[in-house]
Amino acid sequence: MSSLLEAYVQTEDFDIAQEYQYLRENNSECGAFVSFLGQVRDFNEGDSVSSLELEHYPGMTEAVLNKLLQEASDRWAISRAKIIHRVGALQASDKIVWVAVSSAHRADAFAACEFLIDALKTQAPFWKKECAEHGERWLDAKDSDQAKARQWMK
Amino acid sequence: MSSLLEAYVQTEDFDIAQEYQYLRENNSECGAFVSFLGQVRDFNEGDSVSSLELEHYPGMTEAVLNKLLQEASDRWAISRAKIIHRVGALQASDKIVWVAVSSAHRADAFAACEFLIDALKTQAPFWKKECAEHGERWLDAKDSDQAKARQWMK
Amino acid sequence: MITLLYFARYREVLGLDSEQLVFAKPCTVQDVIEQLKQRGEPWSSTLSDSKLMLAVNQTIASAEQELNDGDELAFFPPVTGG
Amino acid sequence: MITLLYFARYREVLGLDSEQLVFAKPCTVQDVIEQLKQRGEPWSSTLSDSKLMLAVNQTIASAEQELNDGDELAFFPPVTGG
Repeated sequence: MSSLLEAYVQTEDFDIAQEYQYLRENNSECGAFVSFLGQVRDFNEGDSVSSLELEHYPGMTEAVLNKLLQEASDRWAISRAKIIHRVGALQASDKIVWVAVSSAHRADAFAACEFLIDALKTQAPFWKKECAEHGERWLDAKDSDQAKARQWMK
Repeated sequence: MSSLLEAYVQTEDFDIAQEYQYLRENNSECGAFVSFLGQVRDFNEGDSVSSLELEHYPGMTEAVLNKLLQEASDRWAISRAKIIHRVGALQASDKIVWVAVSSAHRADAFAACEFLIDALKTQAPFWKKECAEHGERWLDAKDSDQAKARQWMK
Repeated sequence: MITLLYFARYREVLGLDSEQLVFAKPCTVQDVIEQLKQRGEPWSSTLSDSKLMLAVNQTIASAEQELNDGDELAFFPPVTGG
Repeated sequence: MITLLYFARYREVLGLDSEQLVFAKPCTVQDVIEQLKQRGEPWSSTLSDSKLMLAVNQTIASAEQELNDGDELAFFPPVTGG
């Protein structure tokens, strides 16, 4: 049985109830659903963040996300997986990213979901610019993200 | 900052949108939300399951779930965590269990969420009886669940 | 007097979910098990189950634990929730 | 002719998101970088960034990669999405 894998890059918000419906509909052979939601935090390194601008590389982003979904599906027994990543202007507490995985077995769902967000953070061409009290600045990539991504390397 | 930890054992269904609202409301210092949903599968070991009866030990169940939440909060930097476990009669595709965790950091949210469901599966006094084509039977505990739970031992 | 509770398949096999038991101190969980086994089947085989789990006052316990008046002793098979 | 793309802070510093570049084969990504650096600042320091990342035709590439007519070469800093 091949997996149902989908990735979306969009400015629009998404609805969590609808995303769970997508995961669960006609999917009663799956017992386990794991999801990750990332939202805009109202602070980052001590500075109060009022908004975020998310830039991406159209085309390459979708290609990378689809490649990661395929890799997750190859490595773990998953039934469905979906990534949604927003771009454009976002405010504190806005949703940024959604990664949801269904599987017959919870360990596969957890591993695939965490792999996807860790790999996305270091491989998918998105860039965040923070608009805080003291002006705008592009975020620096975190070494801790690189370290997390390396843990998944075979 | 102390964590907000809640456990519920109930016959009623729960609403995922509402649970996400609980996690996210006035919680903009948290960037990461990880949730696990378990639902009744329509098969188990080859036999078509039409319904499930979930029994528990009132009092002890809540005590165990609260102890596990406290342990998760002691081991990882989490902000909120909630467990909902249903009891009574459940049908295929019904939700059984919800474990949701918020944190400033995704690795903590993933670890705490997976720990909670793994530990619940071996420590919380719930028992499943399957009503399948060929009659009723109490489920046997799985060795794989014991193995997963052992991985979290310090 | 202690309260005994039986859950899941044990409750069904024994046809009983709880009972009160008079006991003489000192008494361990194992002493209670031996006393119950003397009722014959299905008690004898049920309480000989190698997977039998015990809780005293809602906390997992071992068969060596001493019991006190008013204690709640529960017998159940390995848990299968989640 | 190849298409050059600049993202995030590079796009802002260079004041440019894309351009077409005429090139003579054989030509590697490194050759293009050297050619762009000769424009002076801010090109020189931006393209000397030790964290500079490259993609050729939307796939991560190294500076040694050879370019062909019609290729898309993108320059960007380490990614920070999610």
